[in-house]
Amino acid sequence: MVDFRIDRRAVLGLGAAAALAPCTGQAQPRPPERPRGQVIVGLSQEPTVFNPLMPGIEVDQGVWWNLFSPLWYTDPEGNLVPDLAREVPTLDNGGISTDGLTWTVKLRQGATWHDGTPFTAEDVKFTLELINNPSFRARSRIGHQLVRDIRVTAPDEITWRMEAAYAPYLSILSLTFMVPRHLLSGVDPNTATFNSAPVGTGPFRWGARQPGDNITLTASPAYHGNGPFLERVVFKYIPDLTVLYTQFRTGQVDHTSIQGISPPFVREARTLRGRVIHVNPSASIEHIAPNLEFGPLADKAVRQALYMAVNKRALIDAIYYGLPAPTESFLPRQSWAFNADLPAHKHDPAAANALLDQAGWRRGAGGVREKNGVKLEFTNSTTTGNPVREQAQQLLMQDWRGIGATMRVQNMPAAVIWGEFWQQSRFQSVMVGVNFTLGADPDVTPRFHSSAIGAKGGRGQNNYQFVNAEVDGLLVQGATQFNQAQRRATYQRIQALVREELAILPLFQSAAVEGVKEGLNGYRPNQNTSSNCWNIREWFWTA
Amino acid sequence: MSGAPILDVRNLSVRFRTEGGDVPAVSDLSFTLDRGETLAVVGESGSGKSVTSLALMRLLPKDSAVTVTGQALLEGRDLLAIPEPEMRKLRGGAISMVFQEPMTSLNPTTPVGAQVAEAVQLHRDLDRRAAREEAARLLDLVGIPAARQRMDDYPHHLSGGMRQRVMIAMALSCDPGVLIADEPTTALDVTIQAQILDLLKRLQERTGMAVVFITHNLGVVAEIADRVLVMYGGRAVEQAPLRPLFSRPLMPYTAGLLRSVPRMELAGRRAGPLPAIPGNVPDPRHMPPGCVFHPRCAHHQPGRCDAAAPVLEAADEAREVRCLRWRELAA
Amino acid sequence: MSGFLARRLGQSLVLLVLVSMVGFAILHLAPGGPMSQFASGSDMTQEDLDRIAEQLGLNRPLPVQYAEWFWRMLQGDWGRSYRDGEAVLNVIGSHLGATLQLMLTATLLAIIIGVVIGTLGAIRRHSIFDTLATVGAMIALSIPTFWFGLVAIYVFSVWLDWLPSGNRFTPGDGSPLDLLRHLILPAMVLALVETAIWSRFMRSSMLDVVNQDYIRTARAKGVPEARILLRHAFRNAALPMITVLGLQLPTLLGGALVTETVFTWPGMGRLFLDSISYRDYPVVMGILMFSATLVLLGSLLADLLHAVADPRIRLG
Amino acid sequence: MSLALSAPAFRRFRRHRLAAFGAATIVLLTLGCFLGPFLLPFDDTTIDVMNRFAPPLSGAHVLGTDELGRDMLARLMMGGRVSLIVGFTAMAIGMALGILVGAVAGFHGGWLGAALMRFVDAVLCFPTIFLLLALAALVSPGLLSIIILIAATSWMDVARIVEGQVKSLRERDFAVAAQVLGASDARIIVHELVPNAVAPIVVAATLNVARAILLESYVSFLGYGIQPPVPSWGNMLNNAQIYLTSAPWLAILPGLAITLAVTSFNFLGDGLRDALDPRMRAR
Repeated sequence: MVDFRIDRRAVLGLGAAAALAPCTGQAQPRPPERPRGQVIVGLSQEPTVFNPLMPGIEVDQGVWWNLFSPLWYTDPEGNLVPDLAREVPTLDNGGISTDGLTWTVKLRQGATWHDGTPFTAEDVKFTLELINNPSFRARSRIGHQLVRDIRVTAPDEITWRMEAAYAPYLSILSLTFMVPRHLLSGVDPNTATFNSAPVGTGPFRWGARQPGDNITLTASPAYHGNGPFLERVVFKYIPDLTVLYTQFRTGQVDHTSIQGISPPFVREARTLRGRVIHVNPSASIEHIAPNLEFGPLADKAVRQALYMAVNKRALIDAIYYGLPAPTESFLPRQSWAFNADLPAHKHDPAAANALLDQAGWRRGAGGVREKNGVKLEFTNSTTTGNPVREQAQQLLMQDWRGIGATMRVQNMPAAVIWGEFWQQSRFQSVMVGVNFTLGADPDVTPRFHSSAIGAKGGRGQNNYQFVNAEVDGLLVQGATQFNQAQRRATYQRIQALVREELAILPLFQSAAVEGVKEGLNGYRPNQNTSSNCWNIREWFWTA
Repeated sequence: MSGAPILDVRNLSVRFRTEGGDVPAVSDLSFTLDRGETLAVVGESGSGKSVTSLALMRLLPKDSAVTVTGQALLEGRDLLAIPEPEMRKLRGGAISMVFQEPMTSLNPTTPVGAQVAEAVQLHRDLDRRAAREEAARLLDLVGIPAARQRMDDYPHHLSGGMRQRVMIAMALSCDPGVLIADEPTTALDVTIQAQILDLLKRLQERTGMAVVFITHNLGVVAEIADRVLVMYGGRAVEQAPLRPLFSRPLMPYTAGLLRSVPRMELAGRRAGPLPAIPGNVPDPRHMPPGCVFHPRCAHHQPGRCDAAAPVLEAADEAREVRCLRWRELAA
Repeated sequence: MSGFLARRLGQSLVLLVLVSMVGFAILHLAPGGPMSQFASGSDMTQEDLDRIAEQLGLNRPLPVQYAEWFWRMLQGDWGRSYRDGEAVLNVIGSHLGATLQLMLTATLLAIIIGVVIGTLGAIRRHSIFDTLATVGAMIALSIPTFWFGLVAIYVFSVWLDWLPSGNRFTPGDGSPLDLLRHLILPAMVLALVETAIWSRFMRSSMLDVVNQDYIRTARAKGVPEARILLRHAFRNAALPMITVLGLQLPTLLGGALVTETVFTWPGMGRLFLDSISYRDYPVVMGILMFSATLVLLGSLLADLLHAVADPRIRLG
Repeated sequence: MSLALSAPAFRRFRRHRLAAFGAATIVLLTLGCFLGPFLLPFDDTTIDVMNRFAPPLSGAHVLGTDELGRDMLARLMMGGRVSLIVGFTAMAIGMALGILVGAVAGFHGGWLGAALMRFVDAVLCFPTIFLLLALAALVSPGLLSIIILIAATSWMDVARIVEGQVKSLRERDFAVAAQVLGASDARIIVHELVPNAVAPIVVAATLNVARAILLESYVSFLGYGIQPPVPSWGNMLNNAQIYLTSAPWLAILPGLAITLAVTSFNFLGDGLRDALDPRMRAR
């Protein structure tokens, strides 16, 4: 492999765009004529779901991006780029009617499934209908359940009516992969052989799976887009982050994706020769999720005091090695709807103490405050087996002890904490990273609308139990606006309100540290896709 | 076949080192064994009989906890001094042994025929087949019915008596000059006991081997022995030809032993309940001073028997006794 | 013999039913469920989660779920994994090879080394070698396996850079040499405890045997020491080892779990861990039943083998 | 042929020396863990982010500091407390449960005894770690739950031992005689059965402490263990994994502590077995 001998450290901190191409003064490396070589992607969770409409996690989605294609996708800059569609429908090009209710999509011609069958509008129709098929275990029906009267008007054109105008649907479709009608109709889609031997329109085709170990995809010569330039992609399951890093270090994997490189390894990783380390701001916002119906946390003054008492700088610098950026919003800084004018957090334990005194929280036995017999005590939970988060918890514990608030750690395995405990708001507080966006769309109705509280029979994920009439109104408004400037104003106001009420205590916008072996070109992190494996089709090795 | 004894044991002592201190298991034991003769070694358990036999075979644990001194000349060669490989050749060859426990003394996972054949092959220059033939002959010789068919039986298929016959067959496989039989019949019931004794006598007549017969059962002694060595507390306390000993024991201990045995085998008469010797065998770590038997002796004289240790002295040309008062008592 | 077999099999089946009830109850009473992991971050709403739980039949009463599971299992249908939709038996089958490879290698190593150490220790009882072996075995039994694994990785992979730190093979390579290099560390770690166990058992068994009367008999016959050890003592001492083997093999499955975790070995242990944390009930049940069956078969097989090898034993 | 030098004495000394070493280490560890923290100038939970990863012997912290700048020695001692508490209480609960089940099953026999013992057999069909993980799913992690978890996986052997003892003793003459004479069940258990069963139980108890300490570390390693900030040797090790290359002492120290403690209990148990079980004494 060629060693470019660049000053990596200078390049690395800059994040996504800067590290794209090593600035060596040499000409940009060119992709090969025919697919060549393989890439081994190390994942700390095992991809197991290959039907892209069924419930899957990020690692599954990472595989789907290479097997399947959506109608359009969101690029790193947040633009929608057509894929199986010829163009992204908009109000301007008439793809979306002015009332937002009628959608027409023109499809690419000449795309084929991996088995050679041509891709047509019937497949799109089938896909949308399958998602709404009551016996199919579809992942999510947000947006899709509004679709009515799907009609194939030509082999390359499809149109449907929306029950209500819903702007985020564009983003939802950018994450909805098309599945082949000819393989899934007439069989039980929950158990079809397709699910373990998927056939898509993507740049790579299904190779083999060694359960518990790896998945191999091979280049699809008939791919309709740019690439692929690799013969083979191996998704290698390495369940332990330490081992994952070690194997990246020793060169057994070419790329560490999703969980990537744990913060404690980053400093050492940056000194590795022949490895490029990318620190990518992700769309996930790390925050303390308070249960707003729980005793002391229901008091806004308490939340404000707790927030002020947090030594964010120490948390980020010491525990996260300064990698993530502090934030006040639930949206990533890169989002077009991001509100940069939110009041900045200030670490001020004295002010926090004063605020609590003022609000009537008096120090009692053992220095713990109480008010009307309610002690300023709560538990904080996160998933077990995440040592870095556990460290952060312990730091917060110490910060809050200083203002007379007692926090106890009550961590649980993922299957438990994210079950009813979370869904039915049985927690007191949780430390969690959440991607609030839908693709690149800032709609947060499922997270903050008062009708989305699971514990109150709601249908969304407003597990904080946040209720705010103004936010409710703004959320409805934002979902039906198609003008981006208008929508931006709406969502910036929502961000201000959520910050003001401290519905969540935002800590920072997470940074995913991913490593790429030197000589591997084309890696382009994209926080609008849940996996940076979204464009492996464009990757290639320097000759 | 006369003259020098086949086995001449001189000043044999065995000591065990234990947590509680040194234990003299056998002290200064000397005896001889003539060719074709049967010497019975008699004593209660703990008297040192079995240790003596194991010492002669050099089968005591070979670690530093055991100290064996003295000489044991088998046809002039000192069994206690020759190198181990040489000793190994003698074992089962010139001198062999039958043990007390027929139930456990055979290898449970090997057919009996093979076990006998192994002994044969070890000491005689025979091939496998010939060794097997010989083993069959030996099994037949020791009175195992349908010996050839039983060759492939495992020990657990056989009764105790049969197993003891196998043991004897093994011991006899190389015509030993000396056979040490350590309580070979104790574990068997009475009728089998008699058969085995018969067998031994018969075999002895045939082969002319000398036998050291270790037992605590004087009834058995009466049946088989030419001469008797009585042991107590690791020492020889009396030694005499069978008849004189039985009719006129010199040592009070021997007398006690004889009284405690049902006498029908000996003289066919029986008188009242058997008087056992009172008391227990002395703890070898704390041997009483003076005559080791004095605490249990009906004739002991305080100030005399508990003061000076008696020596083994010749009572006549064929007898020896270890007692300070034997002359008085005999009178 | 056949009577014995029938009785033992009958008992085993009763036990298996009990095992399945215990396992099923534990699993399904545990909080959380297979849908939980989608609830934290993704685009799925409460409605979606409830709908899928309903579709999977997770909302029915426990006895009904158990009855259905049991009835299907009797017909050979162990259900499908919630994770990847594969039939449970296929899922287990696809992970079994890796585990067996690791387990058998480790066991073989452990038996050979352990038997040699144990035998030598018994022969030279209380020698320096024996003392070291005893103390060593004690320590080996006391070291947390995963810690030993980590230290081994640190020394052999990180520091010396001799061996790979995990995985079963290098993707795209997979040559025998490559497989072997990946196998060494985990097999060594797994074999450590096993070796200790085997050496202890062997030593104690050998000591039992060398104090037996028939060994004395063999000596009295003039059998050379070496032959006594090999022909007379060893064979008898090895017999109880068959039982140890039968009892050890299934527990290795558990030991393999930790080792597989440390070395990211794609076997049953990892599968179990992943399935438990996913709440993939069918697979977890499948593994529990599978390992319980293995335990029962192990002890049955041990008894049978023992009976074949030991002429004293009659099964009846 | 004359051999010299002591052997049995040395042999026994050696034997007991290991057991004595075990006992002494356990006493020292216990004292150190329960009294040591009072003597230290550092607290086990005080975070000092400016002073993370101080290597041992490099400053005020004798054994260095951990990933949050906490004193390693203090944490090792406090972790030792937790590990020892888990070890002893899990053993005690497991023993109590095992003795209870075993005694009831052995004493009453019949269908109840059979059912209990089949249940024991069924539980024994699960490899320990599988059972432990399955049970761990039931409870939220914490000190009490881990004690219960471990106890729940370590009562079966004792139950079997006790059941066997009780059953065999029940059939022996003296128990029958005592029953005929009208002794109560409890009296029979206390006076006749307990003395006979006590040796194997004591041995099993000692070995079970070792096992419990080891299991705690396994469970913590797999992420189902004691919750922060409370240290246990197991969770210290678990947390130290990611610093294996950069701060190896974080992993090495608790690993050594576990090994030392477990080895000590195993030595002690082995010694006790030699001392109490006459059949094993020859070894």
